[in-house]
This record gives sequence, C-alpha cells and structure tokens, in this order.
Amino acid sequence: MSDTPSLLDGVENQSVSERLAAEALIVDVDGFEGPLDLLLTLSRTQKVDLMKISILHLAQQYLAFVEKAKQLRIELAADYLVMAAWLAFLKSRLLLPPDPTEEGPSGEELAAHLAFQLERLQAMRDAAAQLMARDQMGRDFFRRGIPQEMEQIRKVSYTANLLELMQAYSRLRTRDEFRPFVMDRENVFTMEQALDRMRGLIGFAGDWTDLSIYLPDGWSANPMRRRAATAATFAASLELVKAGKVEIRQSETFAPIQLRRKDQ
Amino acid sequence: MDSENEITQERDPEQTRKDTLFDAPPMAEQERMVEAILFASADPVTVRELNDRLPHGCDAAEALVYLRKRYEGRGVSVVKVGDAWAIRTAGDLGFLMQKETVEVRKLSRAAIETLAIIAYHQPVTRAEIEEIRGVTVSRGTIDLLIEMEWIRFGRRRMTPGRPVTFVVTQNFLDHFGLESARDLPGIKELRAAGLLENRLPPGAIPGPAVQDDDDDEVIDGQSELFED
Amino acid sequence: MDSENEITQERDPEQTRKDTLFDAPPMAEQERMVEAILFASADPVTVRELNDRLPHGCDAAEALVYLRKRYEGRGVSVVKVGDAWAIRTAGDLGFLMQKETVEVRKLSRAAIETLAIIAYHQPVTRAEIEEIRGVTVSRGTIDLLIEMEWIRFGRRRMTPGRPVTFVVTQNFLDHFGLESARDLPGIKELRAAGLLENRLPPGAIPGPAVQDDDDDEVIDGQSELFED
Repeated sequence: MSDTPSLLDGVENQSVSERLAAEALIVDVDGFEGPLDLLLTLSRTQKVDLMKISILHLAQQYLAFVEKAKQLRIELAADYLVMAAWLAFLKSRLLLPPDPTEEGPSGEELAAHLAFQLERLQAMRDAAAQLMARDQMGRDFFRRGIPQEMEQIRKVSYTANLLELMQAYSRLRTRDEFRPFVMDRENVFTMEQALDRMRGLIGFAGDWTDLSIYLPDGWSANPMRRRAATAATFAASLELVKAGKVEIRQSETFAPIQLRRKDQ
Repeated sequence: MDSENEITQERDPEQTRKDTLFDAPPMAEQERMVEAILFASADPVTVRELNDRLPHGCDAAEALVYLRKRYEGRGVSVVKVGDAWAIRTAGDLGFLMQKETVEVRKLSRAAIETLAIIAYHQPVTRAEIEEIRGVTVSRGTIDLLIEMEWIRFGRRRMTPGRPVTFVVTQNFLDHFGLESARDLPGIKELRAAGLLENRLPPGAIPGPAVQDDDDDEVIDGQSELFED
Repeated sequence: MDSENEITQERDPEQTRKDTLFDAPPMAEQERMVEAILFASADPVTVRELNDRLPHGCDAAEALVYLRKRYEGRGVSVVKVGDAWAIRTAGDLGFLMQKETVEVRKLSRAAIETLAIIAYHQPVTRAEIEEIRGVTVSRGTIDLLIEMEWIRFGRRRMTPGRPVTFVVTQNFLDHFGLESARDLPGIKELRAAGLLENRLPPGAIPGPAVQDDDDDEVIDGQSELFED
C-alpha cells in the first residue's frame, strides 16, 4: 500500500492507457480463466513486482472492468460478479477507518491474502512453463526403441499321488460292477411277457401240466435266465388263477407246480 | 571389478565351484546383468525388481552405481526415476531422433497448470487446485492427466468428506527426466518463499476452495514429501 | 576410449566449435550418436540410415567399429541383423529375460489310468493298455508320461509287429514313494478281489489285445511282478 499514499485518488489516477487496456481485456473476457486470472493480468498493468502491488488499485481496476462490461452489455459469468462484490467490500474496508466493533479480518489482511493468491498463481504459471521447457521424453530424449519383453515361460508340472493311481486302477478293474444302473433286459423275462405267452398256451392245457413246460424256448439252459422265466411264469399263473382261468396245485413242498385249464 | 575376480581366483578350485553354486556372481557380472535388464526395458525398473530378477545374493543398488558411472558422457545414460532406474538417450542428442519423435499431445493451458500444481503441491485435492487457479477444474483435465499416466490418486485426506488427493506418477518423472518430485525446477525457492503453502484465507475470499478446511494437512503432506 | 575424449579435449575451443559447425564431429561424438540412435530406434538401423541421420561428414561404419568394441563383453552387444545394426542382450544373459512360472496341474484321468495300467502290468504294450481301458490311448498321453519321466520304453515284444512295451521308471517309484512296482499298495487286495484278472472280453470280441498272441507274456510279466 506504500505506493499509493492517496488512496482516495485511486480511480482518478487511472491513466488513459490503463482504461484502454481494460477495454481491450473486456473484448477478451472469454480468454480468461476466471477472476483470479483476470486480476493477475490487470496487475501486470501496474508494472511493479507482485509483492509491491497495490491491491486497492487492483480492486479499482477490476471494478472498472466490470463496470465497462456492464456498459457494453457483456454478460459476465457469476464468479466475476462475486469477485467484484468482494473487491468492493475489500475496497471499503481498505478505505474506511477500521471499525473496532466489527469482527473478522482487517482490510489489510484480506488484501495481503489476495496478493498471496496472485503471487502463488503466477509462481505456478512460471513453474509450469519451466516444467514444459525441460527436456521431455519422446522429444528430447528417448526410451528403448526395441524393448525386450520379459518372456513368460509357463511350465506345467503334473502331480498325482498313490491314492489317485490306485483309484484309477480300481476304477478300471471294477468298471462292470460300478457302471451306471440300467435294467439288463437280456436276462429278464417279465410277468407281462409270461402272461401273453400263457394266455396263448393255456387253452390247450386240459390236463395237469408242469409249470416248466410253459417256460419260453432258450430260457432253460442258463440258470439265471431260467430263474427269471420261472418266476415270471409262476407269477403269471397266479394272475390267471385269480382271473378264474386256471387251476394250480403242488403236491408237497418243492414238488413240481402243475396247472390246468379251468373250464367255466 | 578386477579385484573381485582376483579374489575369486585366489581361492582353491573346490571352494570356487561351491561359490558359483551358492554365492552371488562377481560385481562385474552383476553390473552386466543390470545393464542387460535396463537395456531391455522401455520402462524404469525398480531396484527391487532388479534384485528379484538377478541371481540370489546380488546387490543391484551397488551394481547401479558402477553402471551409472560407466555410462557418464555416453550417448545413452543410466537415469534414476523415482525409486526406479532406466536407460535414456542423452538429452543433447535429441536432434538426431526426429524419426523416433512421438507427437506429444498439445496440452491446454489449464492442463499444464493443473499438472504443475499437482507436481509442486502434491498430495493435493481438487479443491486446493481450484483455490490456486481460482477456477473450477474440469473433469476432462483431470481425466486427461490420469489417462496420460502423469497423475494418479493419492491417499484420501482424513478430513470431512475424505476428499481424494492427486500425486504425480513415475511416468511423469520419467517423461520430464526428473529423479524425484524434489527435483522440480525452482521448487526450493518456491518453498522458501512460502508459495507452496496453502495459506488459510483470513476471511471469505470467493473461490471454490473456501469450503475446504483441511489446509493443515496439505502442509503436512508437503513437508512430508520434502523434508530431508 | 579415454584416448578418444582426450583427442577432443586437446583441441582448442575455437577449433572445436568450428568443427561442430562445419566439419564432422569427433569420432567419440559420432560413436555417442550411433549409440543413441541404435538404442532408441524401433528397428535395426542400416549404415546408410545412420549416415543419413548423423551430421554431415560422419562415418557411421567407423563409429560402429568403436561402439561394437566398447560393448564387447558387456551386458548388451552391438549386433548385425541382416544388413542393419541393433543393440541386443548378450547371449549368455538371455535367462534374465525369462520368467518361469510353474503351474501344477492334476494329471488327467486318461493319463493316470494309463500310468496305473503300466505300473500294474509292466511291461505292457499299447494294445494291452487299450484293451484294459477300453479306449484308444492318445499319443499325447504316452508322450506326457514319458516327458515326465514316469514311464519309459521297455523291451520290444518278440511277437509279430514287435510292439514296444512300457515300464515305469525310477522317477515314478521315487515320486510315489515306492521301492519297486511290487510294492504298489493294495495290489494283493485288488488281486484277491479278482480285479487283476486279465480275462478276455466277454463274447471274445476281437479287441486290440486279442490278436496279440503274447498274452502269455503279459501274464508272465505279471506273475513275475506279483508272485510272492
């Protein structure tokens, strides 16, 4: 603030060239990245070190800019207007003698922080420029052109244990016993088949005849087949007895079972 | 290196044979191995990765000291990138490489500034970036920098809202030829001038970052990064 | 190589500057350039391309001679690929570029069954294995077991076609913790249960093993193995 002894003269002190500069800025309003960017640009017109900048002067420059924009009916984004309101508040704080009853930071503190923000933004811009001016990979220095990728060698190692070996062998050797269950039709003579067969034959049985006579051809030799056929035929006979078509008898336990037609 | 070999040769053959089976190869050999691995890789390789790939008992860090020295002043050099190492062509020979030049995406001013702020202030929240720039940071800018693998998410701040932070990556360091974020141009001066502090505004200065009340932690993060 | 640098340093600065402007750079410098180009190029580079890219008056062929020599015995070497040049990993360090991952898999059912048959019936022909399994044995299964060194070829059968036989190896015994195939646990139980009966398939359907009239030998082999 030391460079603006007459604070009240601020606006009037604005030179013609400064006002022209402000108008030029308005034309370029879209080119600014927000109010802080605009403030930074405005501060350059003061042609002093940012450390020594007059924040009051800057606030006035900014407010003049917003005023001009209004005259030119340029729509300013809300954050420019918020900043204008805040700067107007800051300006009043800087100009009026401090009110001891009022809480909050003093105008000088607020101004100092704004100066810090501007300085920091400028510092970051300079840093960004320095960064981009460095040698960059792919432009100034280069990485390996033929990188050799790590070759992935996948080795497969198989394992098996003794139990698995045993189980595999048992499985092979007991395949017949453990195969999925299916009815083995080949060795089964069903009661239905026996009934069909007996219905055809029984008409000729006027006399007592052994049950074994009724066994189908080819079912007597193999004991397993004979058992199946005998059981089926016996069951069929009982069905026919029940139906009243056949009489059945057995002289004693394990004696041959005999059948004969029952005449109605 | 020669002294290493001599030591080996002085031992009796039985002993030597045992050594080659169970001990690390001589340093000259380790240096060759590190050289081969770095040459083969386009990306920096960490000391840890090197040690993992070298035979048991090798000391990649020591081998790197020799290797780096060996390549001083040559057409390619051994450079440190964060905690990793890479071989890169010497900066003064870029003019020979037009053929290899890749079109570097032209970054917007917003992207460049955002990148610089993240690099110098990391770990930094989006709100802090916005406070420094005085404008909101568009999603696209952050996305672009992440996509370029120049920035990544850091730890979340332990403050209300647990905001994410951004930090620069190894790729960033690699691209700009930096050993670490400490080597950013002018960072010492900026720090000395207090310009890397996130000073609490005395009142309500309009800006997106004002609501953010985790400034203390920012200072922690920076001092953490730069204390030595 | 130091002598190269000395040559550069011996010249007076004025002269050196003139050289870089109008004459070819000193050979040490040319060597650096070739080194950088070979390193960064995505493809091997011919001498002609090198000369095109180097400053006027350079001699890439000569620089290559020096560079090649410089890399002798190093971790990488300058090699000729067709009529072009490239930097490649030294041949003896190829192992550093490989990462071996071992994946442990369970042996397939076909393989373990085949292995079991060979263990219990050795020496056994392929036809016999097929008869027992009831399906053909794929070449791959046998190859895998041979590669694992669990089975090997035994003596040929002195029968028509002289089929090869398979037997289990010492490795097999080691892996399964057996002193000999005779010690296969449970073999007596299997046999007592009649599971080791190598009977003809029902109905004497001509199977692979039936034409083989060396059934006797199979039985011999078994009895030899299993008699106690």
